[in-house]
Amino acid sequence: MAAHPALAVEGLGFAVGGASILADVEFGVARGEMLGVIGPNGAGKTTLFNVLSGLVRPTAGRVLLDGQDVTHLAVHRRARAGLGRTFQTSSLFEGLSVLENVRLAAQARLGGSLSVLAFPRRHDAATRTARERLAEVGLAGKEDHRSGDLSHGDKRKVEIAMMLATDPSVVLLDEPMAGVGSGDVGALSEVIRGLHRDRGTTVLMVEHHMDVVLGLVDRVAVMHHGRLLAVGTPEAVMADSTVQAAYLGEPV
Amino acid sequence: MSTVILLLVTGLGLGALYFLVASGLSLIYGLMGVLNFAHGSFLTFGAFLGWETARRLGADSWGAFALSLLVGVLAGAAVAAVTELVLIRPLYLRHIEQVLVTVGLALATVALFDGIWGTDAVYISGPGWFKETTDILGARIPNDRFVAILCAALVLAGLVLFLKRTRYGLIIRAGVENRAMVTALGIDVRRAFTLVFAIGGAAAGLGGVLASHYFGYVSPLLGGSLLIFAFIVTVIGGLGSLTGAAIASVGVAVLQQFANFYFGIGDFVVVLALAVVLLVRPRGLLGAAS
Amino acid sequence: MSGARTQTGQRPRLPWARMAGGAAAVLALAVLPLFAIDLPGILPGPTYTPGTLQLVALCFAMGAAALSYHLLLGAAGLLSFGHALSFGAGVYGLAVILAHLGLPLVPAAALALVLAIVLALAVGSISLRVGGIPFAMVTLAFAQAGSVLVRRNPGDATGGDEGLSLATQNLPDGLVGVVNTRNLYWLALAALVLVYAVVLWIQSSRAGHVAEAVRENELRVRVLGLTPFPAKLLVFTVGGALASIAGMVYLLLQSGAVPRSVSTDLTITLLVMVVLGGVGSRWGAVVGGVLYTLLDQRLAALAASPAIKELPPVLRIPLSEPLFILGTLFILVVLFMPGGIAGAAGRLRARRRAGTRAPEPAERLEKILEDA
Amino acid sequence: SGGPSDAARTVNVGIVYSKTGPLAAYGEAYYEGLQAGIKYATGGTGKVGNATLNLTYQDDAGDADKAVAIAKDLIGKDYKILAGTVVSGVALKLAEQAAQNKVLYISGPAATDALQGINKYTFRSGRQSLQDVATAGTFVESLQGKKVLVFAQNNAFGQGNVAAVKAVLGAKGATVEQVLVPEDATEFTPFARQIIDAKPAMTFVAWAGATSGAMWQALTQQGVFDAAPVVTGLGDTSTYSAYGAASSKISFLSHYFKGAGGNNAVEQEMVKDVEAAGKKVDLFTPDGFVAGQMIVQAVKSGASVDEMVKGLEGYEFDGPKGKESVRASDHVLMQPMYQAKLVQKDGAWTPQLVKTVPSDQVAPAEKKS
Amino acid sequence: MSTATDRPGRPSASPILTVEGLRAHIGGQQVVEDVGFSVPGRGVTALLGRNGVGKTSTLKAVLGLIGRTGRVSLGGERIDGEATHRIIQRGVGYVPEDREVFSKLTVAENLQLAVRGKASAERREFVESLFPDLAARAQQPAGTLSGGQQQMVALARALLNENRVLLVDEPTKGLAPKVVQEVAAALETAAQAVPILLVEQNLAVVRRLAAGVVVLSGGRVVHRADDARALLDDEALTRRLLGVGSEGHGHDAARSPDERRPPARGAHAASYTRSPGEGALP
Ligand SMILES: Nc1ncnc2c1ncn2[C@@H]1O[C@H](COP(=O)(O)OP(=O)(O)OP(=O)(O)O)[C@@H](O)[C@H]1O
Ligand SMILES: Nc1ncnc2c1ncn2[C@@H]1O[C@H](COP(=O)(O)OP(=O)(O)OP(=O)(O)O)[C@@H](O)[C@H]1O
Ligand SMILES: [Mg+2]
Ligand SMILES: [Mg+2]
Repeated sequence: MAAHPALAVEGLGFAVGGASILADVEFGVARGEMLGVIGPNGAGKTTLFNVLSGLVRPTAGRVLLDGQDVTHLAVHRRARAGLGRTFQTSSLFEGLSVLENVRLAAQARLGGSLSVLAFPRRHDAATRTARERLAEVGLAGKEDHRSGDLSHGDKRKVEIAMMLATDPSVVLLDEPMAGVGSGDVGALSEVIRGLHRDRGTTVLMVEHHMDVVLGLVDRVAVMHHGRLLAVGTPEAVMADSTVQAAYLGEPV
Repeated sequence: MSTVILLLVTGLGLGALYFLVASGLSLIYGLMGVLNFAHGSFLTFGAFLGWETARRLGADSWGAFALSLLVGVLAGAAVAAVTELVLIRPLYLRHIEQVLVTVGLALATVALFDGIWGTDAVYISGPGWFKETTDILGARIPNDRFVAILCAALVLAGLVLFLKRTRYGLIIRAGVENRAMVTALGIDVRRAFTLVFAIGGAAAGLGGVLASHYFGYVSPLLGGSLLIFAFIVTVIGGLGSLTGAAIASVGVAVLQQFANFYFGIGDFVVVLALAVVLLVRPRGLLGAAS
Repeated sequence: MSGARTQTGQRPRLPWARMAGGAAAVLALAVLPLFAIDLPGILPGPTYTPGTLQLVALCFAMGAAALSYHLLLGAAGLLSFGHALSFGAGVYGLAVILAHLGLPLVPAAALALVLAIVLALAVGSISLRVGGIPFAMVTLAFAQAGSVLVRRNPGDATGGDEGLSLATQNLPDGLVGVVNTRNLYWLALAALVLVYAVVLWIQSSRAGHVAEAVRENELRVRVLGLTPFPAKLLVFTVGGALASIAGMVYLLLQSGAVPRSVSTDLTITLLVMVVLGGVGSRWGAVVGGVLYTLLDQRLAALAASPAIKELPPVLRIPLSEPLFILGTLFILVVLFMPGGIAGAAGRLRARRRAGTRAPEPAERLEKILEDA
Repeated sequence: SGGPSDAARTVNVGIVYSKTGPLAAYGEAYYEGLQAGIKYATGGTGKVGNATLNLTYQDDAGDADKAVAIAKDLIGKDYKILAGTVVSGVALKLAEQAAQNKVLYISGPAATDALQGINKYTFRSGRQSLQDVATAGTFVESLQGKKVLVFAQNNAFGQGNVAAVKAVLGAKGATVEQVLVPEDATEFTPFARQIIDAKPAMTFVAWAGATSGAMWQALTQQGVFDAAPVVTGLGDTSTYSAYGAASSKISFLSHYFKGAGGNNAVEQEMVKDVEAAGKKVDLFTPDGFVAGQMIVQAVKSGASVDEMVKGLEGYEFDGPKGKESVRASDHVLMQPMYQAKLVQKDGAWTPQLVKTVPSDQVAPAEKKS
Repeated sequence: MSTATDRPGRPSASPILTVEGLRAHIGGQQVVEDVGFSVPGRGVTALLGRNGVGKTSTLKAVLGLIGRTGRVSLGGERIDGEATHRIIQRGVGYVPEDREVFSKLTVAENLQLAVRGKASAERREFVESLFPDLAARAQQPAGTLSGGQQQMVALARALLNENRVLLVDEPTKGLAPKVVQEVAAALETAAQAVPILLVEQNLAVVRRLAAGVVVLSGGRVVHRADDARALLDDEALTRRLLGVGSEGHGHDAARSPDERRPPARGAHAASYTRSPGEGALP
């Protein structure tokens, strides 16, 4: 089992309308590892996540989840196989309450979501989990708000709570901190850290806030023009001059 | 042979009518996300006013016909513009409710026409030339078909140019997607929407007058009878795509003619075609991917 | 009200107060035929008279139909233009079975129900492969095919335009004849309650919640590891089955089937009813259905009233057209009562307990057209 | 036989007809006729003996739902006599109610043959398709071995006519073929060609609805009239302009038009009354008028529905169309029919009587109920 | 570049935008309550606050994108009660929070649409030089752009016009550090010509750009100051108002390379548990 990485891609490529957006991307993430994915805007990070989670089919290469080839598996199957994700721009059930959003996620995890004989209850497992997760991301008290009515930062938090509720073994976080108020970044980083440290979840995280990345991840993968520029320890990567030029840039 | 020609050309003529209705529908839907159930009423209204004009001027002169076309166009445009201003605008962004308002309008207007012009069909006649036929390879084609085809072609060309070339086209396309943001760019998007409705209405009005000559009558139900096919055509062609609507109009009409003539199941076939197209290609022939 | 409940997270079981209220209402309706309550203008006569009972029973049947449509539109956001097909399946299914197979009522109804379910399953599993307007149109297509078929009168089964009259010899005597309208009334009421119960049940089940989530954001549902399709198909099929039940009651009430009960107009009518009542609200749908039917049936009387005959043509012509009044009324509701009757009620309630705002069901509908 | 009781009484009569809706025009003709009929049959008193007639008028808008609801309401209010409706579908529903509740029902202009002998309680005050068709048959002397083509819409009305032609003219030795046009077809040119290709000795056109204008134009354009005589039923006044160029070429069979009755006394009464009310006599005015006569006859015959039925069965009377009678066995309304042609009179097409076909020549085959 | 400053009759010192007693509600819920502040005639004014306090709503209310009451005046003239498009036409540029590009239109069309009247050639050049990526993708549907690229389009749309004031909502969200600098620089340049009201969570950017500052909480103004740095330097105050030690999670990219050198991760991580971003302090 431990032989193969939790998530691996081989010679991954994706192109639309002639434009090549990903080209032979290749890496593996060990179980329980946290990999930061950075790179200039338009480097292909989100696209990579979309390929991994199955929203788009790669035009080349394979995606291996826990050693299994899932390249042609439907989105929901991968999710069941333990792959969770958040979206760069929040994607919620806007018409439903915050709690209901997370509860659905929790129920999906617990199974029996499609039962017509079981009814959601105020104190059933799913609801309890949901409340806990909401508390974790600091949304306690907003359970009954219509999620569409939340501010952007709060929507991001719901995203993360939903991801937590599905209790995935591998998660893809696409800019979890984007738009989150400075005051809450710390707390959310803690949530993610806990996810990785305490539950041993394998995490891939796209994030432009360098110190968040550096503070959390074991290794950093740098993408540029749809290719993998470098993978390595944060120190090494940050030191890399190409990375600085392409991504961090020089101070003005 | 002559039968096939007959079916083809008359199919084209019918397609032209479908398109004149569908173009407006497609435009309004594609640009404003409103499925306009009242479109049939725009058409009927245009037809009635066209007829009122023509008969006052002596129905059989070309002048009267031309004028009735004009009146039909104006009537359609006017009633459509008013509809947009009074009913659609207050509900902007509430697409379903906009649709519902048009449903209500359709109900009310048909009843109103009943009240004004009576439930009986009014039989109309146009320039004598319409009643004659032109011989194509042994098929006697009624002349009014050609007029319909010509008008439809002109309308298609005009609309496509309007959207491609004008800034209005741009505003409209943007406004459909995110109205608030367009205003936040300092543009009064509402005017653009009214315009779209007016154009759609004008096309319907024109279609109305032509249809009344094609069918030989005007009645409060004239529009409704065409609307259902116009819907189908619009969807098959791809919501919001004019060229799609044009292609589908011709395709559907011709298909219908043949199926009707040889198997008597034209409507079935059309409905079948709709289902198949949508299942194979949900966004229609030329519809933009959502 | 349900609108609000669909918003807030988990749906607590109905508060006892509301259940009691509902029960009381049903009871009151159940004993109506035993009293002589007179609502001049609204009802044709005192409540015990057959004419009135017939009218009210018809209202129940349509209310039930509207409720079944609510399950599709309000709960799962499925804008179907083919619901009349299911209703018609009930009407003609039962009529044809009674007329041509000569089964007694109960087995005939059961058979008709099964057929309706099979039909809904088939149509659903095809048309649900697309969403938004395409879905609406595919369902419309099927419904059209259905109504064409009925009018074509295949094998003299459906009676074509002239329809099919009820084979009363196969019915229990208690359901035949004006003297027994009362029994039909109770039957209709029972059907309405049944439909309501089933809708409530489905909506508050887990699957119901998933269906709601699908309405909001289908992609997200899949990313959670759930499959939208079964949830949608479930709702579509149950909705269809319930509609067919409403249809059967309707058949018994009208003691005959007419092609209109399979026509697109009927679907539109159902849509109008649901909107009148307030999309997303169960009781709203019922109220909408009842109200519409009442108006539709009674406006003719109003239009014929001398008060209108006196008016100048400008007013008389439109006002003597029932459909004109109905259409205008509908427009006004949509314009000035967002979320229909239930929406208005919700806003009132919201104003009382300020803070969390009552949702306007209409908002949620935008989702439906988005994927078009 | 149990004549009316001497005590003064009111007899409630419920009239269900299309005041609004697609067939409102027919409804109006029926209504006006009925007024005149009642007036005529009661000598203007509105009373039959010492029984006062109380007529209630209800609008079914051509919608079966409404009609049934109305019927149940009236029956529930103890109405024993219902009459009216112009829509076949609705008429059948009302006949059904009449049977279920054992009340008298006198159907209006609805032409469906399905009403013939449908049940003991149902009568009709108008004509039926079989009578139309039989009239068509009288345009050609001998049909033996001739080909008759029926050109009709593929709906109940059209199919009914095909069946009728097969029954009536087939019986007279004609070979009957049909061209059935899909109901919602809008283009008739190709079908017109089919007629020509079929080379019939006579074409019978059974067409209802607004598309007839286009249909006739197609027939003219494709030269159907040059091929063989075309027979069709003459519609109401609003359709006279629908035949366009074909008008003068069509041989019309007619149920009724102003003057068809040869201005017999009753017809004159009817015309006088209707025109006094500022209305026009039209195709279905006699149906209303006769309904009035039959209602009065029913009331005369007794208070119980059974007595009324007895009184109507075999009832012979002078109607606006001439001698008419109710056939006891299956309640067919025996009545003369007409051959007519359209002629230009000061700018407008107006029907002109060609020949009156006596009622026995167009009597439908008897059907035991 | 712009001639906005030498517009006659408007002393650049006096406030260009003043807001008094502004109230706004969304769907019956009060989200802005009695907000008042003014934007001076030059430089950047920062509008800060935690998530959901009403920053975005305030901007929208000013523009009339949501129902509002209260006084809003632009260069002395009342503009509350005016339709959004009129307000914009008076010379207000708006960069919305969630980009709101027209996803079905191409990049070129997006920009073309944004131009009011005609944009001077140098403006176009300035914008192009700022976001070369966009010029390259002119014909791509904006919907297929990456998050950052869309943000660029949103900025470009505002910068293409000659404005009297810019309302910018979280312009650096989701941008790569490098681009963050570029955008910061761009805003800096723009600010020389036109005053800016800036909503920003990235305190490093705020520190770099902002002169005045307004802090919201619960839909009300809780702090107003003419010197943003003073606020950011005051640990206690920032923690109270924004819930962070000054600089928040200091955005390294906005600072010099040697500052950016990460400390040993352990230490860095440890620093997190205390107060986010402190580890990043010089
Ligand atoms: N359908 C498409 N057609 C053309 N180009 C596309 C399409 N979809 C994506 N792209 C391009 O692919 C590139 C990668 O996009 P992606 O969203 O993955 O970038 P990203 O790394 O997530 O950037 P950001 O950090 O700004 O979110 C972008 O340049 C985008 O414009
Ligand atoms: N459409 C809406 N309906 C109801 N309430 C809303 C709506 N949009 C925002 N709100 C509420 O208004 C308040 C302010 O929202 P706003 O977006 O202005 O906050 P913000 O300061 O911009 O937060 P962020 O920094 O996360 O963007 C929040 O509490 C939010 O829940
Ligand atoms: Mg991205
Ligand atoms: Mg914001």
